[in-house]
Amino acid sequence: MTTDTSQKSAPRASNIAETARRYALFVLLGLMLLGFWWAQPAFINSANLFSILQAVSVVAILGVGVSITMSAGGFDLSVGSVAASAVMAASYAMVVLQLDAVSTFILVLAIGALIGLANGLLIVKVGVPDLLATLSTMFLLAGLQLIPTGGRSITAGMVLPDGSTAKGAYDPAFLLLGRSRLFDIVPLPVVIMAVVAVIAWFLMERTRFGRVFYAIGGNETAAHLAGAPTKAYRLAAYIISGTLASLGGLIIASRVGRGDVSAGNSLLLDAVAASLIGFAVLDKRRPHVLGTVLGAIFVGVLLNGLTMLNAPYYTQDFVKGAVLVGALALTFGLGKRKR
Amino acid sequence: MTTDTSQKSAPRASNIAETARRYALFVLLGLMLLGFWWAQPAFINSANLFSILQAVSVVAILGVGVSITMSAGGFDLSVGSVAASAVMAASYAMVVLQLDAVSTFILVLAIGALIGLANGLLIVKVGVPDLLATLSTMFLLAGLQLIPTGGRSITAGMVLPDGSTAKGAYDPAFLLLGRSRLFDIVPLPVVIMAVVAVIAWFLMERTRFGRVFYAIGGNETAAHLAGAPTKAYRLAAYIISGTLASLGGLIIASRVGRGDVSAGNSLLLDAVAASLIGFAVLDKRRPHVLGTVLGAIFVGVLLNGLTMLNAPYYTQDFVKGAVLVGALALTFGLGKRKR
Amino acid sequence: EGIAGAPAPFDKGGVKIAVVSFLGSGDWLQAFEAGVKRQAEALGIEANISQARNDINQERELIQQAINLGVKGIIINNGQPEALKDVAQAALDAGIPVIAYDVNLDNPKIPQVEQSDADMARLVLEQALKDEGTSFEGGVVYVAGFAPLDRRYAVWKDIVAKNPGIKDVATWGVVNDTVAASVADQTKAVLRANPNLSVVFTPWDEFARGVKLAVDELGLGDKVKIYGVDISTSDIQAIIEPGSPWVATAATNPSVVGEASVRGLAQLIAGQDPGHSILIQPTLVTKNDLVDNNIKTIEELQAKFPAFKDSDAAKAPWIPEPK
Amino acid sequence: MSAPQASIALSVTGIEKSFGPTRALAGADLTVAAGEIVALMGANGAGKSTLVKIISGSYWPDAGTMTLGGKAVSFASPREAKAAGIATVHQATDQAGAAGLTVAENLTLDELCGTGPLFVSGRSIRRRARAIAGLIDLDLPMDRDFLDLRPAERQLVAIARAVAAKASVLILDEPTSSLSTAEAERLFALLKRLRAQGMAILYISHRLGDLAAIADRAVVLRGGRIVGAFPRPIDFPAAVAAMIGRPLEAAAHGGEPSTAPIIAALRNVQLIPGAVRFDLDLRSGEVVAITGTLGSGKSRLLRVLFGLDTPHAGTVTLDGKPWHSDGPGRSIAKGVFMVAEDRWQSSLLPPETPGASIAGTIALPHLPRWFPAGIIDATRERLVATDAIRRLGIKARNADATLDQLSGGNQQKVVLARWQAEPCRLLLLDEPFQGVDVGAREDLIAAIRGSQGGSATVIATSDTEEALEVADRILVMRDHTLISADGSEGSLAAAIGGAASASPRKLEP
Ligand SMILES: Nc1ncnc2c1ncn2[C@@H]1O[C@H](COP(=O)(O)OP(=O)(O)OP(=O)(O)O)[C@@H](O)[C@H]1O
Ligand SMILES: Nc1ncnc2c1ncn2[C@@H]1O[C@H](COP(=O)(O)OP(=O)(O)OP(=O)(O)O)[C@@H](O)[C@H]1O
Ligand SMILES: [Mg+2]
Ligand SMILES: [Mg+2]
Repeated sequence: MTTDTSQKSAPRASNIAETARRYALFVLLGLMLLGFWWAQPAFINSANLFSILQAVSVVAILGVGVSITMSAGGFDLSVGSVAASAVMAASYAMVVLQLDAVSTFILVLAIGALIGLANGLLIVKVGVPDLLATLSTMFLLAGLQLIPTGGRSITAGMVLPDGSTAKGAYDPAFLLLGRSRLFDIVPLPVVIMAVVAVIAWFLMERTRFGRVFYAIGGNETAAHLAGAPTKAYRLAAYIISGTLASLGGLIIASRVGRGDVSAGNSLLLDAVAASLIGFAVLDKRRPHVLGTVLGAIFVGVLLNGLTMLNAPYYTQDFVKGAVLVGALALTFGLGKRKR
Repeated sequence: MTTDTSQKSAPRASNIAETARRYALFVLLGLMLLGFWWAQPAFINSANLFSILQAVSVVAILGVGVSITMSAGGFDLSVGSVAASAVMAASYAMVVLQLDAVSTFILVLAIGALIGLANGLLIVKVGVPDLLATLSTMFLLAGLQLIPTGGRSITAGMVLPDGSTAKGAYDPAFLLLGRSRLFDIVPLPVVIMAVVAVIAWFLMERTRFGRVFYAIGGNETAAHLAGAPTKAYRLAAYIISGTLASLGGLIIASRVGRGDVSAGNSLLLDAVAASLIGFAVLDKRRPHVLGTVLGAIFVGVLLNGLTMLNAPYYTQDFVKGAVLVGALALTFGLGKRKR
Repeated sequence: EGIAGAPAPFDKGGVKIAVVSFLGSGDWLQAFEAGVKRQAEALGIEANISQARNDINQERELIQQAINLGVKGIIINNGQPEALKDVAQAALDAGIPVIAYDVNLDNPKIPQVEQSDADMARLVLEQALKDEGTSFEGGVVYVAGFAPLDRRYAVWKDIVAKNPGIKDVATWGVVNDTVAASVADQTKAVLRANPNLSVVFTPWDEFARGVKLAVDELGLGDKVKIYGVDISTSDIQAIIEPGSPWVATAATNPSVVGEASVRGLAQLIAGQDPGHSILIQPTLVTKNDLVDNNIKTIEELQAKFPAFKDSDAAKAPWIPEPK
Repeated sequence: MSAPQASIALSVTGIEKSFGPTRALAGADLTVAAGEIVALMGANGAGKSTLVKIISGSYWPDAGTMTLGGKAVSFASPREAKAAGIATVHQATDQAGAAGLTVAENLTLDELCGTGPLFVSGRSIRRRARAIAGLIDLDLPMDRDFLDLRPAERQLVAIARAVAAKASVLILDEPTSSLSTAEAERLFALLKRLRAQGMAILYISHRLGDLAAIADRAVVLRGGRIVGAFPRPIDFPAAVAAMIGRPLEAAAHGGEPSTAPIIAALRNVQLIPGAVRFDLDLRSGEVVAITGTLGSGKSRLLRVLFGLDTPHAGTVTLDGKPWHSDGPGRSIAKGVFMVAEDRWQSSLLPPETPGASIAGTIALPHLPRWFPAGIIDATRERLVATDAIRRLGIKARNADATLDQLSGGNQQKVVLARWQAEPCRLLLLDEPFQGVDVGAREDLIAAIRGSQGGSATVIATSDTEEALEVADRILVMRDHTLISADGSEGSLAAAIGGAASASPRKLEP
């Protein structure tokens, strides 16, 4: 059945525009690196570059989770508060329950997975819309995480609500997670981020599971009719997202070394921003892992460079927004697709 | 060709479930009111009830804007920062530019509309996805609003970045907006909220314009082919949302009496929450104005009651989340539509 | 359950007050509220405690709500005068006495409890001048818009202006959900850009923790010194860590602030005058103090530094000591 | 029922299914033997698609049993049905594939969603997709987004997937609704080959010509029950009578070339670069059908007339004045209406949207005219819709029913009713009778002809049978140009005969 194949005579100009669109964010990133290097030579030394990666690692890991739920047509608003809860849970496990690093690690990941499961069940079984379900979870966790300690942050020697003193402390082995370096140069969180990114990228781009996630996001009924157990996949997306968020929380906990009280809202926004910026990377116009990680790095470079140049904190937000708008206008504005 | 009219034997049980679903949130609200009244008689006095309405007025107004963009298939993440910017702009106009109440009011609304227009153009003309465009605007404004004052809050007699002292002050007439009461009993912000809600409800539910907004959200191509100027409508949705957000900001400014850097932090999430809860009201499963306002009131009653009962702040978040989950499970879980 | 010999209404008990805080969370608030509860219990007061979570508009609503609830008195903890003056006046008009901590409501009827941010900042910065001399490269972690931080930052500016030898090379800071980690990331960038930076003033302990994290990660513990404000158990542990760059901090005891506020309000309710200004003196705590006295927790600090444990502010013979 | 000589592959008995108060199936029985093609006939809303969805595991029946190859089965999901060897092409082309995925990925969707190889790459998927496409000689750009495909191409992708599944039972629910004769015939050849290999095929179509070409046996569904079975040679008039409850009158139109005033005229129009230029006059009161193979440019011509696309060259006039529109809104205001080819994408709203009801769907384009003040009067909408329901025999509970509750053919009727709700100058219908049963088609044609006051109607259809039935004049389009576009040229039969490479099928009585 003949259907005229794509016009072969695609004009050269549109090809250039397309290439520009594909790599716009890479080029911008390159320019930023050069610009900051020129303005502040210390910017480009490898230790600083690894600092940047370390700074963005948590956001990138959360962002990967968000982008996986997004690719399956959902949206996880609870990642920020799952990460915050994970910080509290890890601290509670060690300081109050006196668990060791490994048990804490496993316990917290399990909690993250469980929260993801709860999100997923609410969405898939009860039929609550994604945004609504994860928003509820977000509020629920923001409160729940503080109940065991009565709103106090968790540190060694803290006084518990019942008046006794906590006997445990952070396991030094646990602190390695956030503070040690591979080969004395690559911070462990960066390694974890890289591993997560590679596995997630492989899952989403190189296995059929990934295609099914995207198919569900594109047209759930079609995927269901084609034989995909769509509910199981959507459940899985939220479990992955919850687990990754708790992994992010573990990294924060091990860096900070205490159970800090916070709702994790800014983590949520940064993670969502990273995965949304990812849309523009390679001109995919859809959530994807590589884009998310690049989006996080993009913002991280910007903030690090501006800090080095001693820009006041509010100009950082402004520049972040302005660069975003610019990058987006570039990607989406350049010869956009015709309907 | 026979048109078989509905067989009358619709099972009664499913009707009850449907009614329960429709009014679940109303019933829950009623129960909450009764419960708090019982636990704390002061809860139900009219001054307190108006306090609740006043407390939720800004969130409800912003939520209405969000729900209008949502009904047109978009999403405005920038409402919180538009409101915050409006607070700063209003203060700047009066304290630094020495404008009077009326000019300030008009100026700030115009700024809000302009930001909405910018959002809309970015989305409609440049083709940036809604979430992405409004997220950028959000970051942009978060920084931009602080630049004129170098990150300081705006108060009468403040020292400007150039070293001079601001000569203006808040116009007392402006403060009436947030602080006066109609008939000495209904706070003006509540009146404004009611007016906004009624107009928006009428627009969205009773006019053809509302129909078109929803049609665009449901299927933009279909709306376009049916003759709707979809781009103009989407633009309008963002302009409305921006204007309402700046109206919310004006109310905050007149209540707070200064340009505060931290004003409006949680507004975005609360407004989104209100409009999402609205989905469940009357079992509409879509954004709608009445639901949004009720969603805001619902959360307001909950928080006010819990505060009166002296619940610690973290249990408030927890209860908010738990009640949400419960209400949603009730609405969506009760005899959901069959495959 | 009243207190024998106390003035009305405390002789009968059952007095209800409201405590409205601007802050939303954190160790300082926890300790403050613990102090409030302790003193309130001793007085037979039922305290309704609420937080505005950094939302000034919300603080107004909460005060309004306290009026609706018909409490006998209100403690306003932090906030901004422009937003609160008229509601505070509304409370007074309703016959409810008000006492304010760390926010100047500019009303002769409203006593002010103050910990003097300026004094705290000055105490610790003078220690810095003592340790480091009057010429060094310094930096400050600061985010505008938080009243106490603004006041502490003003002292830094003042000291820099008065000491031409001090070079104020960088200002940074961020307030988000992971303050310590984010400030650490920023600090690393700053320290790389300014290798000679030797003094960092951190007007909030959360900032100090972030800077410490960065200094530790870069291994600059012997070059960079942190002068901070505020103290808590986890702060003490951060300070006494071997090689910790955090060498001094100035603080008042938040529990004491809470206790004094309740005492002041109780006097107002009883019709007595606690005085317009109730001052809580800050204490300077250095690393050496802590290490030499083997202090590891706030409780031990209170035991060894009586000035930190208690304040005579707003005391009256009929008011029982908190337990 | 004719006893099939081969073994029975699929058999269902006593299937019942209700949607709330609507009883879609009331005890349906059906058997399909291996190596047999069974035509399932039935008016719109008879329950055909519902039966298909039950067999293929997407609906759970209220009652009834099913055997596959002699073994009792029941499927909780499409996945189970697929695993058991049932492949299905569903009627709704909006469920044929996933947007955001490429054509190649959609061709291999069943394998990706089922039990294909775990590790995939763009290359491996394309290779596999080419093999699947090859089964039906489908040539599509593999990297294009599925969203950008035209409905006919989507339908072909779905067919290719089902054929590739190597199932024992193949179910096709109106697979040719937007295909042209040539594509359809190639499909029939393939189905015959599969039949020879012993596959059991259940085929649903409203195109009697299709059924005549391939069916071994026809069963008629009515009111949720099988009301007739017709072995080969199939007596179609009787089957149609059983299906719609009355005999079908053969329609005949055409004849005298019209001399009525010209409403729209195309002069020297070149649709796309390189195409041959052509002229076209559309006169008041006439119905013109345009037919041609897939991708020949029919839709594009209609879009040009509607003002959605501009021609590469040439002029278009409407009522003597140059015609260009800045969007559908203006076109509609000028009295140029278009029913686009894909009803899902072009007309249907999700059920929770206000205005997704039959009344709202019909009213949407007419809102500015009906309610100039802006305030909606729901009774007026409902009145128009109720009238349409009665007139076109739309099977629905009432005017407030949402379109997702209607059968495919009834959805199409609502879409047509929308554009008949107001008088117009130029009515453009792109594949208007997709999935509409023969009886209803007759009613619709009568309605179109009846409302032919001062307007011209252009119908683009890939089905020549349909074209013959409805039009005064048939034009054939090939390579984006009109062949025999002269209106004055002899008889209709000659116009078709002299044109396309595909030979027209004869209208079965
Ligand atoms: N999801 C649903 N909700 C309510 N009613 C439905 C639903 N699906 C189908 N129906 C009703 O069931 C009946 C049978 O529909 P079905 O789609 O099976 O018809 P069909 O024979 O395929 O018709 P067509 O030829 O028009 O495709 C119709 O009256 C339809 O309105
Ligand atoms: N500017 C152009 N240059 C070359 N080819 C084009 C151009 N515009 C459209 N086409 C191609 O011409 C074909 C015309 O498609 P159209 O939808 O009009 O055909 P159709 O006859 O309606 O086909 P169908 O039967 O699939 O509905 C499409 O394959 C399209 O890709
Ligand atoms: Mg059907
Ligand atoms: Mg076509």
